[in-house]
Amino acid sequence: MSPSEFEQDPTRSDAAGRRPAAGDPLAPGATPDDAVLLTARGIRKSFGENEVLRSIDLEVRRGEVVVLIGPSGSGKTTVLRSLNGLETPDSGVLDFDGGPELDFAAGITKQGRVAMRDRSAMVFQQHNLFPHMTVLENVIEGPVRVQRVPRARAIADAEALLERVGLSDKRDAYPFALSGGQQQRVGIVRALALRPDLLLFDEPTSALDPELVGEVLKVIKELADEGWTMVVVTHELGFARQVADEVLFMDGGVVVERGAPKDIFTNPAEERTRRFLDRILRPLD
Amino acid sequence: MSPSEFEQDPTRSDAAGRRPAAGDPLAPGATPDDAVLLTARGIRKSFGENEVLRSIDLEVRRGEVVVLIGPSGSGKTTVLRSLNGLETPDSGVLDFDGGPELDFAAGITKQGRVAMRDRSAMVFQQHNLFPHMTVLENVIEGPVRVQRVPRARAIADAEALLERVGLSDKRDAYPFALSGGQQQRVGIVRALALRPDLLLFDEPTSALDPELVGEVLKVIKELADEGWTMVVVTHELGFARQVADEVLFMDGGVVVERGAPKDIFTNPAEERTRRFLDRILRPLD
Amino acid sequence: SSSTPAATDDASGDEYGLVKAGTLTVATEGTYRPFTYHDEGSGDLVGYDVEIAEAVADELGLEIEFQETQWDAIFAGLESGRSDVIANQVSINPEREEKYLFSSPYTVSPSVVVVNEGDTSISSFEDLAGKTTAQSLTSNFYQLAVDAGANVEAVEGWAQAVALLEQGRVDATVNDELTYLDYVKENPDAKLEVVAETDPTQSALAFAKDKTALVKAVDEALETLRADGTLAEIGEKYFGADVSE
Amino acid sequence: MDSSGWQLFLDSFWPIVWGGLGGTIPLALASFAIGIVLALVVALMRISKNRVLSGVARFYVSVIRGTPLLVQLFVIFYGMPAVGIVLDPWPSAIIAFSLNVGGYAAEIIRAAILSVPKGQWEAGYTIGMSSGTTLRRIILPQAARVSVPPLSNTFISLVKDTSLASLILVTELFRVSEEIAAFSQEFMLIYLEAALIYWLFCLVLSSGQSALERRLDRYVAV
Amino acid sequence: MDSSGWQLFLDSFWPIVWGGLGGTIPLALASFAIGIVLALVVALMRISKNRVLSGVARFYVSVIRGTPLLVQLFVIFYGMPAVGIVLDPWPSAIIAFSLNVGGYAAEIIRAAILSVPKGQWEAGYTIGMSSGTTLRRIILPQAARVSVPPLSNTFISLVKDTSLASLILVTELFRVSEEIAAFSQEFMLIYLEAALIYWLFCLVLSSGQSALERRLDRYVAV
Ligand SMILES: Nc1ncnc2c1ncn2[C@@H]1O[C@H](COP(=O)(O)OP(=O)(O)OP(=O)(O)O)[C@@H](O)[C@H]1O
Ligand SMILES: Nc1ncnc2c1ncn2[C@@H]1O[C@H](COP(=O)(O)OP(=O)(O)OP(=O)(O)O)[C@@H](O)[C@H]1O
Ligand SMILES: [Mg+2]
Ligand SMILES: [Mg+2]
Repeated sequence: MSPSEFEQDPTRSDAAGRRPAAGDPLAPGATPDDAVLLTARGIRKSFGENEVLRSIDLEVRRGEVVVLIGPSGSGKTTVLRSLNGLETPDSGVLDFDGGPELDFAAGITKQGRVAMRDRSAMVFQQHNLFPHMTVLENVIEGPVRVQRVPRARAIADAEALLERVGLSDKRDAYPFALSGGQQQRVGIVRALALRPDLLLFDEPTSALDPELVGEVLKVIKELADEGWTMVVVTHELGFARQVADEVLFMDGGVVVERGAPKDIFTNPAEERTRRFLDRILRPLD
Repeated sequence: MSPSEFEQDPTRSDAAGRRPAAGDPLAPGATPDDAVLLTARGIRKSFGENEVLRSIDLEVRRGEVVVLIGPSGSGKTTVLRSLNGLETPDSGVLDFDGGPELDFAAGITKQGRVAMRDRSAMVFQQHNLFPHMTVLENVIEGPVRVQRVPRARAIADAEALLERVGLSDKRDAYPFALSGGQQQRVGIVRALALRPDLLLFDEPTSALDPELVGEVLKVIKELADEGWTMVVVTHELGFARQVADEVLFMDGGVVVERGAPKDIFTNPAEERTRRFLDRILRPLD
Repeated sequence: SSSTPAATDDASGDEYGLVKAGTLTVATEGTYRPFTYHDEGSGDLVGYDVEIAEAVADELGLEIEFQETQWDAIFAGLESGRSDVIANQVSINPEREEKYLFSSPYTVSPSVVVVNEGDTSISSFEDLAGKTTAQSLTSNFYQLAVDAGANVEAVEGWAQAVALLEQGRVDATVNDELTYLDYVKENPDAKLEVVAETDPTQSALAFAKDKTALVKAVDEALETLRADGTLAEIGEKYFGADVSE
Repeated sequence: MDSSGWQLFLDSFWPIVWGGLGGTIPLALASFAIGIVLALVVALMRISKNRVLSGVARFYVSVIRGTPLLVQLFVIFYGMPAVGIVLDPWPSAIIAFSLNVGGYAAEIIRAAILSVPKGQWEAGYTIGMSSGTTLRRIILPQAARVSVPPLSNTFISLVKDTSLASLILVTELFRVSEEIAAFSQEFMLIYLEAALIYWLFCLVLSSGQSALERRLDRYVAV
Repeated sequence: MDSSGWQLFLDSFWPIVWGGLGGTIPLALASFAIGIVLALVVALMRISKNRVLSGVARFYVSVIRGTPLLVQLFVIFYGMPAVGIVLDPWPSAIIAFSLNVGGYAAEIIRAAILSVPKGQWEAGYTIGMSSGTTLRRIILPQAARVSVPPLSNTFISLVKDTSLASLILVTELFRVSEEIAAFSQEFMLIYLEAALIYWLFCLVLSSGQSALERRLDRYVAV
């Protein structure tokens, strides 16, 4: 089955509430345009006494790649999790294009959270593949069980995606039998198979051996080039520089500085940003 | 108690079979000179069918820093473990200056392995601190239990070492309460407290957050500058370049190439070395 | 303490090969009212069999020590040399006679069929055929019920059997008349009645096969106690009648 | 063992084994199956954030583990008629043993569920699953692996505990042995024989455990 | 409960509690303490690379877990005299229960030791410790933490299993209840009371478990 069959099936996109894929299986659900996909305003979140997010604003346009950087504990993961509905902010507003605006201060229903979660898919640092399922089963679980895509079509879709990231021969392997880089690529495919509007990456390479980092970054870069909308948390500054449309530097639960990568990396306005970049780029100085 | 008390106590060095420390607590057991500390010849090791080390030769001079690099699975860890007696090679010869020559093919006694292990100390990737002991207890456990150093002196020594790596205030904390970088520094101090002739580091920063890498590398660099003899497995090529006297590139259980860091990094003789360096230095190309 | 028979010269009764020199060690359940049980629940060990055993030991000039355990373990204790004698309403039957020695009987009483008041469907042992009875496994009443063709449910003891009978889950229970009488004495409201009884069964003290000397002495003691009215007296105390003959 | 002892041993062997096959094993299997389902419910109640549910579950587990099984059996068989519920021996036994297994196994299952990394729940959520689906499709299959060895302990204990069922009129392996022992008066010999037969049953059941573990281990590196 | 029932309940309460304090609890504590030491030895034997040692340990565990405790008691008390070993009730009971605990706890301890990461052994070796010292100083303290909950299960089961000791002449909680039940014929009421008292004991013991867990948890993030 050719990957382009996605286009020939109008029911699919309706059932899942998502736009059909372009010819290439790696292509995102929508051709990039400049429409705003997601707006977050004044997102706050505390864990007990600990105020982890102190009013975060964020705007992501379709086809754009936003990179979050910042020291450990600055709240990057919490931002991603809030966008994916894994965490419920205490207040703030989240507006996915085409969906209802969610006001967290007013309380949010289960349906609201589910609707929000369905718009995005997360790729975790520790990949979190399902160890008791083969690669193929991992990938089709969401489409078949949740989105009710017919099994045969989900399999064809998964196979096309796996081939695209070079893992066709692993479709029946269990995760334990894969290298870290392969596992992470499966994690990405599992997210892609859901055809989400927004891909969220939380340090997708930081648990990998250094030589395996490249293979995963390359896949993400290709996704970016092909127009997927994504928010990426990463410490790979070289990668961020090449791929990001916008870089946000977070510290202590606030966005300290934001801008184009070349500005942030070569000429940060804030002293805090500069110090952070120095520590990473020149650890021995 | 001042750290220099080590020098004033001749019994200590006899008891532990090691040379007294110089005035600085971070100073190694011996002033660097050009004597060969360790020679390994023809080290071979198989796990079942899998030949992991295929005749490794290694020479470490006193005060020298040898860095091992190479892809995952190439056998770097197995080399370190063989030097520390955690793994017994199938054949080959190991000769620690001043000790008996160990011929693995001829079989090796428990005493032989213990004698070898006592010459070196290992710092692990995952630090392997004892979670049920405080920082101080972790550090003095070896000196007090194994080397029979009087407890008061071991504590004073440990405190001096902890101060030197900036962890004086953590002496009574349990490991879980420390950051990754702090844990790894305690791991280093635990090894130093044994006053070994040789320090072995197995990817000491690869489990750390990127911003924490620097603090650990700095400590290791200082140890190198002060003349400790060490063998370091690392993927931090910038660090290797600054610190190494000799770099060995391993692949498939053999040393493919060895030489001064500037030669290896800027002008590798072997295609395999070049490819490996490229993958790490330019992951996106 | 060692239980090896290491009798000293001056201890009495060492010709009996007692478990403990000078002491008659008696195994009993301690939970079988009114024969062997604890006064007020967990007070002193009392009961018809207990007092008989005490009288016998007294007659023989021996100290007495009771070992209380479950029926399961009583015979194992006798065989492994942990006790000298069992005083627990052990009825004499051929299987047991093959394995143990018995004294002359000290209880002679009929077995009775007990039913709920007003149940007219059972009026004889023969009527038990096809009915369900509750019996404790280790009693010879079990055998009686089986022989009568009853469907036997095995229970722990009298209390559970009565509970089942009163709850209507079994039709009858067979037991010693003395047990029944004691129960209705304590529970005058009980709505039970006896509808049939057997020829009397004999219960006696049981010994290991090698204790012939002891059995002989015990028989003599029982004879004396019978003659001087002690047995009858103990019977009067517990049942209001002499049950030893 | 003399020849008559040996003869008794042989004559008793099949009756005791039949007591096991007709009483012990079906009772243990049925109670275990029901008990596991109950345990799952109780485990989920204890994990739940609802204070009442988790309190009830905690109380249930405490009572079941804190009181003798014999009394539990007695209450159900002899005690319930006082409130008008009269159950036959087998249903009573199955209810009592199921409740008992439910209490012990709940803690095992709870621990097994909690041992599955939190990331697996989140991975389920992020592909759009509800908690229920995630539990069923993702968490329980992984928890099963961890809980097989302790559950098999529970099961093997249960096999032997079923001997208490004879107190409420269920004929099983040990009951048969007691009958033979009572009539032959050979308590020691027959009980040893019963122990041997229990042991044989347990060996068979343990090999079942190993097979199950191997099956569940197929997705784990060796 | 009518007033005579209530009176019986009250009159029986302290005798039963004393049966627990004088029989059940000391028997359980002593057997558990000895059983744990035995279990540690057996666990190390099973882990050892020596085929004979690990085979012996495996056989021991299989027999203990595969046969009824009642028979184990029987063999030690009524069977051993046949080979000239005559032990008093208390020593017999403690031996039998210790052997039983040893079999069950060995598997728990073995699993706990294996759950300590291999890196901890290596960290011990690299600071120059022998295997024995590493085991004692590094591994066992960490294994203790993991094994407290399952061991406390074993202990609570043991508390109730000691009721079997009355079979070999040890007077404990349940024996006292049986005596009262036999006298009063009120077995349901008395057994329920015994269950209540067992439960109270178990609650006290469980709170001991919690305290111990808290102590062992002090080096773990909350
Ligand atoms: N579930 C939670 N409960 C309590 N505190 C939490 C929780 N999750 C995160 N935190 C705290 O929130 C803060 C921000 O955490 P977060 O994981 O978002 O940081 P981060 O920027 O992703 O850091 P890292 O680079 O280490 O992943 C930290 O102080 C963390 O301890
Ligand atoms: N205990 C063991 N049993 C079996 N095989 C082993 C064992 N330890 C290592 N190996 C194998 O030996 C080879 C070399 O392993 P080693 O850990 O030395 O590599 P490495 O160079 O340190 O790799 P990495 O960068 O991933 O740490 C690998 O193929 C590994 O799977
Ligand atoms: Mg994070
Ligand atoms: Mg390695």
